Amino acid sequence: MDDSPALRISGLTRSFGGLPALAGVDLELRRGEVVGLLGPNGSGKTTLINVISGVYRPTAGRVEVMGHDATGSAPEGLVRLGLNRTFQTPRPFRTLTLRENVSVALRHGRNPGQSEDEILQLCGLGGKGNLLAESLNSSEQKRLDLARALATGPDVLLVDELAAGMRHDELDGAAELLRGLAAAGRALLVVEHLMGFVRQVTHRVVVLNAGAAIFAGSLEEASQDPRVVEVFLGA
Amino acid sequence: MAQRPRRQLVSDALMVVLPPAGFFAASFFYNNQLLLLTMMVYVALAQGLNVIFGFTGYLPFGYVGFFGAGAYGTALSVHFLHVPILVAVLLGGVAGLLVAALLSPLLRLTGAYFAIASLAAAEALYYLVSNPQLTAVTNGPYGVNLASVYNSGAAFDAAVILVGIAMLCVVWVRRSHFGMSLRAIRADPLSARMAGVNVVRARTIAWLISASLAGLAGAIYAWAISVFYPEAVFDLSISVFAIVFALFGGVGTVLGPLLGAIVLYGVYNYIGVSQPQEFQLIYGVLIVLIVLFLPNGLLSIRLRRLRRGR
Amino acid sequence: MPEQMETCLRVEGLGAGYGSLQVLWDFDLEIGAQESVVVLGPNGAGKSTLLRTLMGLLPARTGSISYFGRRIEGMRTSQRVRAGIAYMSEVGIFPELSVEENLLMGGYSLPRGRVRRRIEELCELFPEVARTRRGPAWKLSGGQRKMVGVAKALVAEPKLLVLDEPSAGLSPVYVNSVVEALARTMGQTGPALLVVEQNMKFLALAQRVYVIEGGRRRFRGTVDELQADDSLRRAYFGLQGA
Amino acid sequence: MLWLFALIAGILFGLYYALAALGLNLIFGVMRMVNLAHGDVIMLGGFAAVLLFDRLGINPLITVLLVIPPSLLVGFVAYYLLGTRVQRSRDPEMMSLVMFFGVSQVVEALAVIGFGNNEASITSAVFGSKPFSIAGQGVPGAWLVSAGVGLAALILLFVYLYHTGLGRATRAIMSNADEARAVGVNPDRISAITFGIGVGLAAIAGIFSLFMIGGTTPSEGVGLTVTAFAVIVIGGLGSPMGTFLGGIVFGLALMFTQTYAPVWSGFAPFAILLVIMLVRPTGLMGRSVRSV
Repeated sequence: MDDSPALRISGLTRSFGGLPALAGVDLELRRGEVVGLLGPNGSGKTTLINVISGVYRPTAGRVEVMGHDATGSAPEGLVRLGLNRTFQTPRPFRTLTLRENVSVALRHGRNPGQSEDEILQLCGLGGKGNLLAESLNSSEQKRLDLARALATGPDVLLVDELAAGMRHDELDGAAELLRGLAAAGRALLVVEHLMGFVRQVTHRVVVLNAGAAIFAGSLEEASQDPRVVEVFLGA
Repeated sequence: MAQRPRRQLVSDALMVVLPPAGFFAASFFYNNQLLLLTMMVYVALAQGLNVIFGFTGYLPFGYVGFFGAGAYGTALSVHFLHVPILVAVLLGGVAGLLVAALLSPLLRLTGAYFAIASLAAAEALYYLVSNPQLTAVTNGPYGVNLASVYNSGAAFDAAVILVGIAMLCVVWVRRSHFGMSLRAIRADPLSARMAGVNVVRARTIAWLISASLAGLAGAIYAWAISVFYPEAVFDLSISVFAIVFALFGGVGTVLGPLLGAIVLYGVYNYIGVSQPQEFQLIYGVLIVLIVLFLPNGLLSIRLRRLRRGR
Repeated sequence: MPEQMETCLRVEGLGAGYGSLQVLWDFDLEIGAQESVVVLGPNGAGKSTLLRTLMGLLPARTGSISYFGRRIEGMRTSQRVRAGIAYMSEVGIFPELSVEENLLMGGYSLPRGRVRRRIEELCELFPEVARTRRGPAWKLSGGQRKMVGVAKALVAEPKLLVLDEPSAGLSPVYVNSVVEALARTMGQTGPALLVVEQNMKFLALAQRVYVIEGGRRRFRGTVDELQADDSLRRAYFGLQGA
Repeated sequence: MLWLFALIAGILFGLYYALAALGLNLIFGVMRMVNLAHGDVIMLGGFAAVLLFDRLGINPLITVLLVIPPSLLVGFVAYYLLGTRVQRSRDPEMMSLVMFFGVSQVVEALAVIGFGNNEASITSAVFGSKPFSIAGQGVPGAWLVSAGVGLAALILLFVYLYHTGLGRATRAIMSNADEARAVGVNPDRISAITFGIGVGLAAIAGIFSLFMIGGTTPSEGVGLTVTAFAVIVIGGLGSPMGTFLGGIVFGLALMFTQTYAPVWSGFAPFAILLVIMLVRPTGLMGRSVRSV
């Protein structure tokens, strides 16, 4: 297996009406690695995920997925290259059953060699395949988002706040799930506000502020870094 | 588990076969063949509208444009290509398909924009066809005469087959993975893209199927009545009927538009409304009432009761 | 809440959500007249939903809301505003209107003359707002938007001021100035204050703190009690003590 | 000098078309509903003017004032009876579209039953039979009056929206309906008033459709709705002042077609709408409408 990064972004910039939401972000993700993406509200975390996953076109910069240039690709093109994401506010197909939700992705993505029910089981939704997605609570809907993403067989997975809104007793299971996905050879970029969860899941973190990466390194170092502390605590 | 798909298959087959068989049988008991034929044409139109509106949420007010294109496609094929009438009817379907392909950029629009743009397209097509400068081609505002190929019995049989085709299309869309993708797109287009679905392609396919059905319906209708003016086959009320029938029965279902067309068109003829404006008034009121009180159509009443019963 | 203080707002068993999605569960909350309360919680915890339900922008599915002893959960939003509750959403302003018009809209439920007087007072209190007063609101920077948003909410002379994440999208410098401006406004005679936030700086304003998690209340107490709760600190408060 | 005439006529017609589209755009801006019965209200306005003129000899300019109170009433009733209900449905935009399509059918049918299928009109001599001269081009007085009323309506609407409390609240709702509710605006009240104004503007436009389009028939509603929609799409949906620009562009395009290729003048409005939608669906001043 080659050692090139699963995801490499360089100089990624995106402006909305002249205002930069992302200003030249660089980031590398390797297989088997979980990187936490931190930053205060409005720092550009979700925008970054939207640009990487093709929802927005970058104003400048480059995105490479598994060694292929994917800059400006449409979402479905990125899915074929092996990238997928979940949404901060979950977006399942509400009028479809859980099994159908996963089935659509299985048919159109890169087949991961698992069945609908196996993927649902993996995401903690086993036995619910015949329910309509709109009947799920928000934490289940987030896991369904994840299940749909996994059904396309991604090598790179962008997870936007899986734990937010989850009950305390669900967090350990979610953390274990994400670590397992990485251990199976995927590269994960995880946006999260719950620090305990970040500590449990990630190998290292990147901190965004005002659209720029101001720190990259371990979570321990981050908590000592004056710029990071300033951003989070204003101390 | 193995039993269910087979039962499903049988019921699907029945839904494709029974409606045309019913119409065919009805022709032996009921002597107003033109009424039955028109009803079948509306079944096809309502189901065609169902394919695009019921499964993608795109509502084409100008759906009649494909109907008119089918009628004129057939007429032009007869007059200029001198092909056999059945080929001409098929070419009418192709005409609907081609117009839809030409208009497929409209699918980039959403909601009201799409609905009204499609209406404008149908009107533009009408003014194009009826333009006196094109008299040499379309005979302009003076209409079309297909008396040379008139054959009411054969046209009736063609309409029976058309109903079967329309039912087949909807059953297929409802059951297939393609249909599942369409429902997924409707639920959330961005998520569908994230599931790897080519949203533009899927919508375009539904659009083309829908337009081809309308084109065939227009072709067979033109064949059956044989003499018509452009106003008759580009009449906006044809769109209105298709929309009302589909909505009344319930869009996104297999049987709803079929029932809607049979019930409403049947009741209309039974009551014997003689003035078109009374017809228009009743259907207008019906649209308002459906939107206000029965937004998911007639079939939803049954579904609601089932759900409550469980 | 201190015993002798009059109760401004009492929320009991509040539940709310969108469609089939329940976001807020069985939430209790109490604010005394002139008390300042901060509700902390991460993204998606239900903070905005709580405020939208308080304002009547979203119907309460369960529970009750009492405002100075009066049940208000069935009232229209406009009635709640007239009763003296002012709200700043995360957006906070009308971008298409001028700053002046934004302030006028803030006093929509008040008589005309009083609004004019009130706007002059607030412009003295918020020099930032006075400077941008004549311009269109969409031209404002993030920090200026929040200032205008707060001033707009204050025009109505509220008895309860409700703010939805005033720090959202702001750089730390601006967060400080918003906190300072709020501290200046509140003082002794100011309204009761309810802020939902994930930024710890707003604790400086708080007499009491609630923590919301997964749509449910996880903690209530004073700032000191909160700081003493190690697990909460580790879970929520940035990278502190990582 | 054909082009000069087309230019002058285009601007005059442009002002008229702006008037014809203004109400549709206002209603859309506030309620996000497309009133597909808009063209039918225009048609009714035309019939009102004809009836009042024929039976009572009332000058169409007086009719402008007379149609306002019933229009406001109709708008109120329509909004509270129909609008509020669809706005609370699952898919308000689509549902309102379908519903007002039904309303349009009802109005058209009632008009046929009430007025018959014949064209009704008023002689344009009511505004003077001698053409006025503008830059050496003879222009019927009725055109000038129509354009003048259109301009006056635009100015009055501008004053209302930018210099009155109600207008400010209306713009606040256009900007962000939830935010407006949160400062105490009752959106239903503003929406009902707006609906009334929108209907009134359409009815006034109807009076002058007699002179600009040349008579009115019950079936012209749909075409007028599409025309009005074309005008607001050119100017930008939800931007009342963009309608002014849209009207002028549309009027000029129409007049130049009529001058140089009259056979295509039925085709032109629809073709213009299609081209604009495909090339620049946001209009000249509007917001994005394309799907993902």
